[in-house]
Amino acid sequence: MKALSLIVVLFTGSLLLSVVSLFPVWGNPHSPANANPISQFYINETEELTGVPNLVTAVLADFRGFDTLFETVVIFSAGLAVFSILGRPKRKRGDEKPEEDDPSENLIVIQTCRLVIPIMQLFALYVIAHGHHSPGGGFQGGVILGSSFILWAIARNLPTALQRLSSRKTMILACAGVLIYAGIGVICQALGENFLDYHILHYLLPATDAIMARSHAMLGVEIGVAFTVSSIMFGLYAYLSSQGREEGGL
Amino acid sequence: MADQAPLLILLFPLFGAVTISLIGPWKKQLCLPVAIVATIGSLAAALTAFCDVLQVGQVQYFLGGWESPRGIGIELRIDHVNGLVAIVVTAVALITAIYSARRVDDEFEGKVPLFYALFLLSATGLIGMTLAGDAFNLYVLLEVASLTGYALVAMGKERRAAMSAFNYIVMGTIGASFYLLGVGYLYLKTGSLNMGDIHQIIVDQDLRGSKIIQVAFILILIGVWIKMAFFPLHAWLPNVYSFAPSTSACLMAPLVTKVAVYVMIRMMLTVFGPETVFVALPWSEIVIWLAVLDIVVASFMALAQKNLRRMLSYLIIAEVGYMVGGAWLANHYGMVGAIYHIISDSFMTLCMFLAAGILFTKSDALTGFKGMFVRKPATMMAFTLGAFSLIGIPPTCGFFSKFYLIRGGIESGHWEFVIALLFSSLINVVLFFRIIEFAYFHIDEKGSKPDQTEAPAAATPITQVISLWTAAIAVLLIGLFNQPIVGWIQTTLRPLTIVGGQG
Amino acid sequence: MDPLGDLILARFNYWIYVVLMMIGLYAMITKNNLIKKLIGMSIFQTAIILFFVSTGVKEGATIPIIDHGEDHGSELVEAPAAAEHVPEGRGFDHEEALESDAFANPLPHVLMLTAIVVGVATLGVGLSVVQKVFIRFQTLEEDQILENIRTSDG
Amino acid sequence: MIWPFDLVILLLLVVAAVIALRVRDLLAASVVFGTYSFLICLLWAQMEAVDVAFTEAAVGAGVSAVFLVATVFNTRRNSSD
Amino acid sequence: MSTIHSSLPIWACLVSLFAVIPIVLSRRHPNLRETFTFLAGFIKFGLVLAMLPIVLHGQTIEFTIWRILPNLAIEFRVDAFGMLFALVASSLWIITSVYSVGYMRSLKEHSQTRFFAFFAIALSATLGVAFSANLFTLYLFYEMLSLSTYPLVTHHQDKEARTGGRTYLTYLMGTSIGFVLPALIFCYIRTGGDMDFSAAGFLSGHLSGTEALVVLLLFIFGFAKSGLMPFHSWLPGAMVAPTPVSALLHAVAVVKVGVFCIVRVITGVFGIGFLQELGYGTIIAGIASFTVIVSSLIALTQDNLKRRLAFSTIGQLAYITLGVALLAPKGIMGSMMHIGMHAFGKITLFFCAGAIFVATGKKYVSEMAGIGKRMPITMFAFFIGSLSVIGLPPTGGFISKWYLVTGTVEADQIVFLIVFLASTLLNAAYFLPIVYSAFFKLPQGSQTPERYKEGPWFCVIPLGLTALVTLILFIKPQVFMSLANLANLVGQ
Repeated sequence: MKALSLIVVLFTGSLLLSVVSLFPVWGNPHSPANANPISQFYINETEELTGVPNLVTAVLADFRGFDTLFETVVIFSAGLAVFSILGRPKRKRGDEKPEEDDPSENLIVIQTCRLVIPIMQLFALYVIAHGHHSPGGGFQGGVILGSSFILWAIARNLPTALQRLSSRKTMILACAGVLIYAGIGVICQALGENFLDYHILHYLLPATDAIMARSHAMLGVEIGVAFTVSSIMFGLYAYLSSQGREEGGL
Repeated sequence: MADQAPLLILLFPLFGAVTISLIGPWKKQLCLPVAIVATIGSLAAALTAFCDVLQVGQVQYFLGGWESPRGIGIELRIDHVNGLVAIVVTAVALITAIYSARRVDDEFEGKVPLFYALFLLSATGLIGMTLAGDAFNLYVLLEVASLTGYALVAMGKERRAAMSAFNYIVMGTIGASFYLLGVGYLYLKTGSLNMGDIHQIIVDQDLRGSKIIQVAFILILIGVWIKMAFFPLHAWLPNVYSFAPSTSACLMAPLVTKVAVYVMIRMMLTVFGPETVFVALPWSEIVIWLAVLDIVVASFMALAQKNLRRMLSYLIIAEVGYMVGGAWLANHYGMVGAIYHIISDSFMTLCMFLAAGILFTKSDALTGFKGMFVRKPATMMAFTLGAFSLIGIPPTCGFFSKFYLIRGGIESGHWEFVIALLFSSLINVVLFFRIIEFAYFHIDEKGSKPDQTEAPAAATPITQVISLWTAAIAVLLIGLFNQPIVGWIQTTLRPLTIVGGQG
Repeated sequence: MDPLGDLILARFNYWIYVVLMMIGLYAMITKNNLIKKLIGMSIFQTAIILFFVSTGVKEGATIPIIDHGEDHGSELVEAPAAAEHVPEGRGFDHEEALESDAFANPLPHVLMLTAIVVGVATLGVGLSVVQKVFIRFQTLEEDQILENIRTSDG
Repeated sequence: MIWPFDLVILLLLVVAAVIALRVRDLLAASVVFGTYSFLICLLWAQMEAVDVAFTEAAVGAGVSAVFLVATVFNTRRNSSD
Repeated sequence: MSTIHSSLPIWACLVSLFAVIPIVLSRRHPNLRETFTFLAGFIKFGLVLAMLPIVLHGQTIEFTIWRILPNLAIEFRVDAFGMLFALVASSLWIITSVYSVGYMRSLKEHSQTRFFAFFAIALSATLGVAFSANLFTLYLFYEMLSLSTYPLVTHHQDKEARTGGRTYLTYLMGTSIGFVLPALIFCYIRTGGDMDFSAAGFLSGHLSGTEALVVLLLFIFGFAKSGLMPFHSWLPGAMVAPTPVSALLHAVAVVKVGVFCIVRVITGVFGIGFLQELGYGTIIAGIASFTVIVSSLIALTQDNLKRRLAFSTIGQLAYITLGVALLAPKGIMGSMMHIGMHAFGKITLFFCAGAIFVATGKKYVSEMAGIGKRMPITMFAFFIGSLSVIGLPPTGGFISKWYLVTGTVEADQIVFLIVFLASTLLNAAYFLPIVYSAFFKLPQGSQTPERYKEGPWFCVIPLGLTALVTLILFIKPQVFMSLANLANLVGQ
């Protein structure tokens, strides 16, 4: 078995290595990938077309917005998958009371978290909102937001965190995220353009031209992504850390 | 609205899934209606889009309106072939949704909304895979389909479901990653992700000989072969389909492998182009021999099985061999046969799995068929029809796909493939008449009265009977109307210079 | 640069990516512990991400964010300069550098954002399935699980 | 000048990967995997792929590791290989 | 010769198929059910008769049902030969159903509804074969027949029936999928879809010598219903079926369909001329005559009456193949007529066997000494039937055999003449002793002849009828003869 798999792996590796020598030299700006009109277009035209200086955000949310929509859907379905795999009949409401005086809880840790978590969340919001101009965007911000809750769950215990963000709220938020994203696309359709063709939105948004409409719409979808990602990340943690019992935790 | 149809095919199930997961926890009884409405809408959209295709030939839908320069945005591209495949996928989803009505409660108690949401998302991913015109977008949709698929399998009550789901995850991820890597190599060499654009570049810069392109092709092939469980990468499939909940199996077994096959054909025809695949590369011989091996081995394995769904799973593997072999015959009719078989086999498999789900709720050992004709005549008749189709008895659709495949094999002089096809249909005769014997005999031991032969179906919910018979009748109709279907397929294939005889 | 160096150093990323991929693949196939398999899977995926990102790198280019600090023109002036930094013998031709040479190719980055997210999603689902397996079989060692199945199913 | 840095990280990556797969303590493996992710995130930052680096830092080094740890806590910590 | 477009043939074919519905619906009232069967039978026969004059005028009736493949359709064409066969089948169906009513009821068989339903389906398949205008349609109905007769063969649903059914399906499906289907597709490719039977043969000129030989053999052995050795053993195996079914199989539907297909292949697919220039006639003739002799020899050794009849059937079928393979007009005419003549003769014999079984429960020849005293009508009919099968006047069998023999002379292949004569002797050898011992011997053990007791009238009337027809056919073979003649004229 091991020998066979080793052969398979080595075969694959040699297959891949066999062409490495033909690759364009690392960092060649004129390699097909870089010199291709498409990437040229992205770099040269993006800002004029969308008014978003962060090319990655622009390409992510606008040119290839469809990918990103389904990327969000991937997260969403991952959440559904984990809930469906680990989910089990819930216990009665009463039991979900957090045991306030848990001897295992460390005061210092808790206080630190009280300090850190707001900053994390603030930073997360900044990352989401400022994704147009600096690295970051819905995913990164969403993950940070989610991890702030995870941190709280680790510091205290899961039920306490679940009080803040119960699994049902998680689900609603996740759905909301997808709905926001897809909804913006559908609005574009309703206004007579193709799905996710943001520029048409300037009919709706006051005091914007087509370009700014794109920019704002991107912010909108980023927020949608953030909703889904943050809630699902926390949901995943909640289920994985408790085998779906949504109690105790680490 | 017609020009939006291509997208709506995807949006209906997507929104359906979101709606269900929103309202599901509160109103369980709304899940099924929403799912059915979503699939119906999707089917309607698919039909509309196909009508457009019939008029204009090829429909392109540019997401975000990024139409030029080519490949700047993401595009959905529908021609006659994947228009048909999309219709098949949506139809199968609809039928399965109807079938699921009375089943989900005991198969996924407490998780019904989750099931329907995953169900619809899985359908979304599969539909997207057929429509995508962008290599990377296809990867994302593939992952949607895969993740939901893993969940649908892992929800099974069977003890081994979890383990088979895990193997499925590992294999599936390897496959998807290989595909992604292949796309990466393509991107490295061509700098584009749009399928049509890549093909253009390959042709213009004459990259057919390029080793990087060839490696990319190999990687993509390995990826989709894992996804479609092509020999020798088939190990994951039987466990998955035999331990999955029957409702999940009814959605996945017909579609997953077929869509993967379609992706392979799409890659061969529209990305690399037949002139690369069949002319520049010397592999078709090897692949065809692999297909022959696949058919023979899978048939023997099927013969060895004692459980119905396991046996059917091995048959699916054999059918994959048909399609891969047909596609690689480098012959017009071989390709037609392969594509036609995608359509027909989806419905055959659906029919069989629905019947399996209705006949057996717990253990599906073949011995359980004893006297089944008496207990569930209607179901058994549909089952027999599907069996005839798998054997390839006219005028069911199975016969015609075999017909075209064999024709392609003979025209391209690949007798080994022809013989393998005939061999497997003979094996199928044995397989299914063994079952039919079981179901038909063993009445006299109980000394039954003559009129008992016409006893009514024993308490099969009407929804299940309807779905089953829809599938069975579809099997017949696809066979009878194979002319127009094949005609449509050919309109797409003709412009491509597939080596062998042009239709 | 000597051909070997040209083959190894100039394409070092690609070599490493292949190595990482082989490691990951090998782990996925041969490791006995399910969690180890999943770690191998993640490494496998990151290797592919590494490959993609490497295709988008441009020597002497900056991050793909158009800086508003100075006006766009100066970028134009700077871009060729940036391209000049390239050491000799880096093996590619110096025709006139385009403006776009100033910025890294954003497309691979976008794709890889998606790939990373897909990766974590897969990991999450995989881990949940692992826990399910543990609940059912009380072990994570593949051989023990198979043994267990064999004994239970006779 | 940037080259040595690059090479070093790449080599460290391989080392980290091997360690993550070799250690029998799954908790350690998870942590090492986190390191691995962090290294690769550095690599990307160095390749001007800031967004990717950011995401990897948050997702790979952060959440994935946490998920792994959570699972390890719920299952067995020691592995046969 | 002119062609008429009319939907008559398809109705003639479908009527029994539609009859299934009322038959199943009226399952609770046997009499009503049987009424429907007879109704369908008479309508069918009437429709066939209605077409007879048209065909006798040398016209053919065509009807296209469905364009299934590029320039290939499911299509009906009624020509003289098809008419001949349809006439035999549809007329015998009525008689057989009369008989089966008596048989099934007096033996209290179970699930008679299923029996009659599939009986009807099998009949429509048979007519479909008879009327099919091209090879594809033929194949379609051929498969339909194999499948629809399976429940009949395995009617008893016991172990024996299962094994019999297995051999039955293995041989028929195996050969049809393994041999016929590839040959069919090969022809389709070579001729570009034109598969209509034509005197010239649609394959002529499309195939090289060796290809033609391969395809020919694939067809000859592929239509295993014709019972050519070595693909014959399903026929004895199918003996587990109730006697009416055996009668249907041997006389009306299955085996006749087999030889019908072979005659079609030789006259319509390859064409006499093509085969003559290839010179493959003798090969088939050789196979056939081998079958004739061997099967007759085996028949001699069989004690079970039905098995003996079965092997005699195999031999008689080989006659038909042999006659066609002579590629001489007379021989072909003889074969075509023999389909009809043998049908009546053999069905009589089977009815008798069944009647004996119903009345006395005896299956073996050795038990049948002195039975002639007990059931004289039956045994006399048996005598006539055997005369016809042996080919002696005053029965129809004599005429067709005469033509066959003259055919050999015409093709001046004396070898086959000898084959015919030898087999005739053998036939006599395994039939006449039965009759002799039945009339002129006493049953073992008892000194006094048993007293008169016939089988149920439902059984006796039909066998009397068929025996009568067998005699009449000697005096008035005009219908068959002219039909065969017509078919032959077309052949020239």
